[in-house]
Amino acid sequence: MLRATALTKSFGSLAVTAGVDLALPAGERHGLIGPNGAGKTTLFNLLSGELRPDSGQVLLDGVDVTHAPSDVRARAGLGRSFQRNNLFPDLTVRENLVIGVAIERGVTRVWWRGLHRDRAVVADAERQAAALGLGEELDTPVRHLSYGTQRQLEIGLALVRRPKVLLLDEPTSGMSPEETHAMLALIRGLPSALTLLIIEHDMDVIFEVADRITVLDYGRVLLEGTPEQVRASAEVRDRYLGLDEGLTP
Amino acid sequence: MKTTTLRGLGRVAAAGLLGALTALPASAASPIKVGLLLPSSGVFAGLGKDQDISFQMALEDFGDEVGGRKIVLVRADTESKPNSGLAAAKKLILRDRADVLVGVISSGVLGAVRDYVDGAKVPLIVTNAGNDDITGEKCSPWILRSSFSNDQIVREMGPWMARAGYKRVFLMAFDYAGGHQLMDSFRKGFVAAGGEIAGEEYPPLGETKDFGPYLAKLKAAEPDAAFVFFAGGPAIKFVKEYAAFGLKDTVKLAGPGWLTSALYVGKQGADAEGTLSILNYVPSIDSAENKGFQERFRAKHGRDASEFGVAAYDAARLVIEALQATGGATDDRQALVAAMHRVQFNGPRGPFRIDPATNNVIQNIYISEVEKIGDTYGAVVKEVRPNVQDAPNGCSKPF
Amino acid sequence: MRRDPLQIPTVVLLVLAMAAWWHGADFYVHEVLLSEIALFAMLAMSLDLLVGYAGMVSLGHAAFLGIGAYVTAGLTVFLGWPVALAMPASALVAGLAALVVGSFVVRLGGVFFIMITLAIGQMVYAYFLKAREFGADDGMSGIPRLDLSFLGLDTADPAVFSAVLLLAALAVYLLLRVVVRSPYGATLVAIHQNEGRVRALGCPVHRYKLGAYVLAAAIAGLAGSLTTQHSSFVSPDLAFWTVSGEVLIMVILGGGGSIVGAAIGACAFLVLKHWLSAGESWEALGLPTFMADHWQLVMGSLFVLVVLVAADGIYGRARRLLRRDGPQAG
Amino acid sequence: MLLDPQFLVIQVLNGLQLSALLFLLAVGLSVVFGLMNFINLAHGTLYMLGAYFAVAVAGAFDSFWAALVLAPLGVAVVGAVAHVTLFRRLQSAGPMKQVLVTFGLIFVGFDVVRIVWGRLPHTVPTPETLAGSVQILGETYPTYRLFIIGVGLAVLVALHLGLDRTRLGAVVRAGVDDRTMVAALGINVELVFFAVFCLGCWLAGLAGVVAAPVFSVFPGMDMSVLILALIVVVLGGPGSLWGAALGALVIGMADTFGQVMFPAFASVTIYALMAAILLFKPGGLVPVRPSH
Repeated sequence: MLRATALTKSFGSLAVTAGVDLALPAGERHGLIGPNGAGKTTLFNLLSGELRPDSGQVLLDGVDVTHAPSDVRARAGLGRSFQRNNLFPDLTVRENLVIGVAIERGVTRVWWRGLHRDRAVVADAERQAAALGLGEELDTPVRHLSYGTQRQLEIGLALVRRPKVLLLDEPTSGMSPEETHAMLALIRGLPSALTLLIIEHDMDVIFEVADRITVLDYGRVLLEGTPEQVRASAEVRDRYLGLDEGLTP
Repeated sequence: MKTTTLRGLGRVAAAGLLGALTALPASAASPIKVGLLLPSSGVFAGLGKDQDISFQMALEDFGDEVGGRKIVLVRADTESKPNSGLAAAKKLILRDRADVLVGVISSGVLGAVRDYVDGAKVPLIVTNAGNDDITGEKCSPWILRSSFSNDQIVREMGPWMARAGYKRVFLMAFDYAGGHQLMDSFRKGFVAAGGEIAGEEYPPLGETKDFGPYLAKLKAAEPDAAFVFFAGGPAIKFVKEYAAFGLKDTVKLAGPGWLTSALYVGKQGADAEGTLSILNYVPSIDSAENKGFQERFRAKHGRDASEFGVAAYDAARLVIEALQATGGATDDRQALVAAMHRVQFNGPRGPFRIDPATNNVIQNIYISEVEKIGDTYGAVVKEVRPNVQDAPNGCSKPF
Repeated sequence: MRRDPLQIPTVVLLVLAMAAWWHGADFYVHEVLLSEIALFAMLAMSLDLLVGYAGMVSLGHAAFLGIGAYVTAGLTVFLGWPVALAMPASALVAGLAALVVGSFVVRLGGVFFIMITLAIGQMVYAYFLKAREFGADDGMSGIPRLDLSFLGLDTADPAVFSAVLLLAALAVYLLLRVVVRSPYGATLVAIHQNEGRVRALGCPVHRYKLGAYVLAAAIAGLAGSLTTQHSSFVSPDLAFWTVSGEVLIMVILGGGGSIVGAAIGACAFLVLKHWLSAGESWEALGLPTFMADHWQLVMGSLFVLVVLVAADGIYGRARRLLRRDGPQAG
Repeated sequence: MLLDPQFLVIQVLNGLQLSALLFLLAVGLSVVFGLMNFINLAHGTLYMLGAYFAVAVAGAFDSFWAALVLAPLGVAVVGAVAHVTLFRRLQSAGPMKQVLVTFGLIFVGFDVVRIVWGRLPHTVPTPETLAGSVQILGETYPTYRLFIIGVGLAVLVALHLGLDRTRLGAVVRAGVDDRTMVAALGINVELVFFAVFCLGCWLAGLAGVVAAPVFSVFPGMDMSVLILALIVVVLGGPGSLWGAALGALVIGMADTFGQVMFPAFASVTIYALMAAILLFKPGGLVPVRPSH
């Protein structure tokens, strides 16, 4: 469903992504881990189109999207959330979701009548807010929401398009245990046909969610395998897991 | 037929009587409003100021009261911008109800106000802007000019330089209508008299940072002389750079006299020495009228009066003398303009009168050279062309 | 998208105030003040679509004013087109010019956008300054006004033409309100807040920004056409950067992101300018009258002050005061 | 004529002279932009102030050299005051507000200059020692213009050494690369920004003084150079010393040769160049940060 071959991206002389290969069959839950600065978010940006690779190829559902900007990839079925909350801070929860729904339904090209006339869009947005557990917060400007709630909306916005492939960048970072729990439930509840690539520092979450895991280090793939294989790898243990307190469950 | 004429006559008489009754006390008391349409901000603000003070001096010299009515000035800032100039003219006419307008420095503003003034039928005496067409193709019975037309200034210079032995001349002026008009006028006379144009350059108006590149090109063309038109800040800069590039002694510099205007020839100093100029006025004109005028001006403002000041000074005198002829009446504006056509006097620049055929001034044109005068520099007259008058140039007289 | 309870009362009040002023005004106010207010309000409102909604701070908006003005001047004077046809042509050409220019400038964000629009505005100005076919720096005159004689109206009458201009401004307001309240307008606001996210949601943001840029330019082109009819004259100065700057000041002064704020800003700016540039006003304040030539100093300082302490402008401030007192405190 | 070596030499010198001035103007603008992401649209006003201060100082002391020392300092003080009272307040509000404030200051500066120095153009006499001309390939060339080129080169070298060899320079380089990093180093970022801003103002003032004897001094001289300086910044790549130098060279030469050889396109070429750079190489010719 999502395939990257020999992706390379350098900033100046620093190769942040160096020949990364990745192949996600449809419906796979795939984890992406690695130490800070391993190039995980850069890889996400290459996959979602925020960045263009220096070389290599990105295929989405068999279509070459290497040179397509992020909006084209989004319309082709790729959704993503961001590491840092990336919302419309001055708009309310409803408005955030309405924008997402309106773009998804293609009504944003309508300039000749009020947005409020598109009741279906608003209703859909409200329904999605309820599904995210944000039904109470519809009229709250996003910047007034708690961090965890914003995080939920962040994922919710990525889901508005019902993407075929979803990239989640540290969905639980900065969350309280309860919020993490809720987030985990949300991720588990995603449709099984959805292909998921998730960056996470919380190993509990990764091992719980992922079918397969890719370990990234210095822009290279260190290892790719099942959670068990990754857990068993001495190299990964040395380089990364050993430093992480979340290693031993 | 007869009765209607009679009744008509009666009505006219009654209206006249009524008008006289109501107008008499009014005109005795109400001031005559002269609207000064000058820039007090923008690029030409300095020239606007110069004309303003000169106009005021004329009011002192020739009296600011005519037929029991005081002449008062109302002002509006043209900002030297066409659209602001038009708004300023509208303010003077609609709000201040000016009887006469005087002013307009920039040709752009003059073009902008032309149609409006013409339609409003308020006399305007132009004191600087030299667009040829305003007293040519686009002449208006309501627009008179006390300053000059571009062609009038330089027409004589081409033949004169050709005769003086300058066979190849390089032309330079800013790339705008006025610049091209002046260069074209010069070229016409110069080529007809057997001269050859060695090259020409038109730097963009308003954004030229440096004359260096153009001077290098001028130098490479190896002409006998350069005929250039610049004024104000760029003129100061040009003359200095011309000397610095070593051109002053090899290629004779010439141009309309604004190049070395009395306003700043002192600042150009020795670099301006030897510059040939042609203009309708230089402060060194040797006549009683001019000497008296300059003395009074110097006493008041501590410097020589410039050609800009003189144009406003003469415009004021024109207004005052025309008003004296009408006994201070301004209601019949056509009569007022007709009175202006009859005014003649000897002013600082020599004999002055308005040509009824074009509404442009008829005046002497002076060819002079910048020389050291005492411890400063100034233009010294070499030759006078008396009573230079424009051909109608497409102006068909409306009255 | 956002609720704005003050909008309708403000507009009603503004329309009534203008109507009353128009009714009681003399020739001068009709011909100069009210007409200028209407023309600049159109410009400011169209710029507000860019600045206040799409977040595109343009310092070259006057370029499209100039283009619109020259198109009308050229078509009517050289080709003898009726003004009624030249007006839409002006809007169209200005919009097309914006389409060409915009297809690359909308890619630039923030400060870069300011710089390139400033440069492009000056480029257009430089072109007209040199274009001898359009009279170069002297401009062109003799541009006719819209012929409304079939309605029994004489547009040469300042009262009639200023009314036409005011109604045109009202029409522009209504059009822009429809746009900003539409899904498209909401998307522009979202792009302003977070362009990257809107793109990640699948929206080709450049095309959306381009749409706003073209619409704003077309309105500016229309305003240009009306400006040149109003003065029967056109010159390169219309496209000069200071005009763009003044329009931007109007938007910020009145309060961006509401459309009506821009119109208020245009009124406030022009009334203040006329007042400040009259010697009598300074005399009345007991201050030296030479300051009348320096209204730009006062305007500039005022602008700096507004940006410093009241960035949401007159209308934004009023709206905030109302909200603080109202039930939606927060 | 174009192949005439004397003509070429003179034009190259003219181009270098304009480049030197543009460099002085643009480098401060560029580094401030690189560091603080804030474009000072009133930078041209500072240049104009430098020229007017030179008029005042040269008039008072009858010495160009006094003006060369004092006038840029005066401009730096003006910049410092503006920074403390206006720009610093707006730092948290983001670059857009800062840009708008500087825009308002253009209007203010324009009128202040008119009130203080009047409306007529002023001149600053060329210093005696540099007033003459020199012979280059048998052509007369004004010595003072060579001085301008020299000042530009000297400033370039001094800034290069300053950036390369001093602690402040290291911090500035790091700050242009990554703003957050400098803060993380525990350096007083505010102070660094302030110092760099004042230096930029000083350089703009210096450009004004140096330009004054060649160009007459008048209200409004700020805008034409501002646009050119902005183009240089964009062309060279914001934040880059050598970018500013290269950009100034390209624009200086393009302007000098373009105006004389292709007068019809001269003004448009430069804008088109800027547009092309922004479109295809948004980081400029010498990008300091990877383009995102």
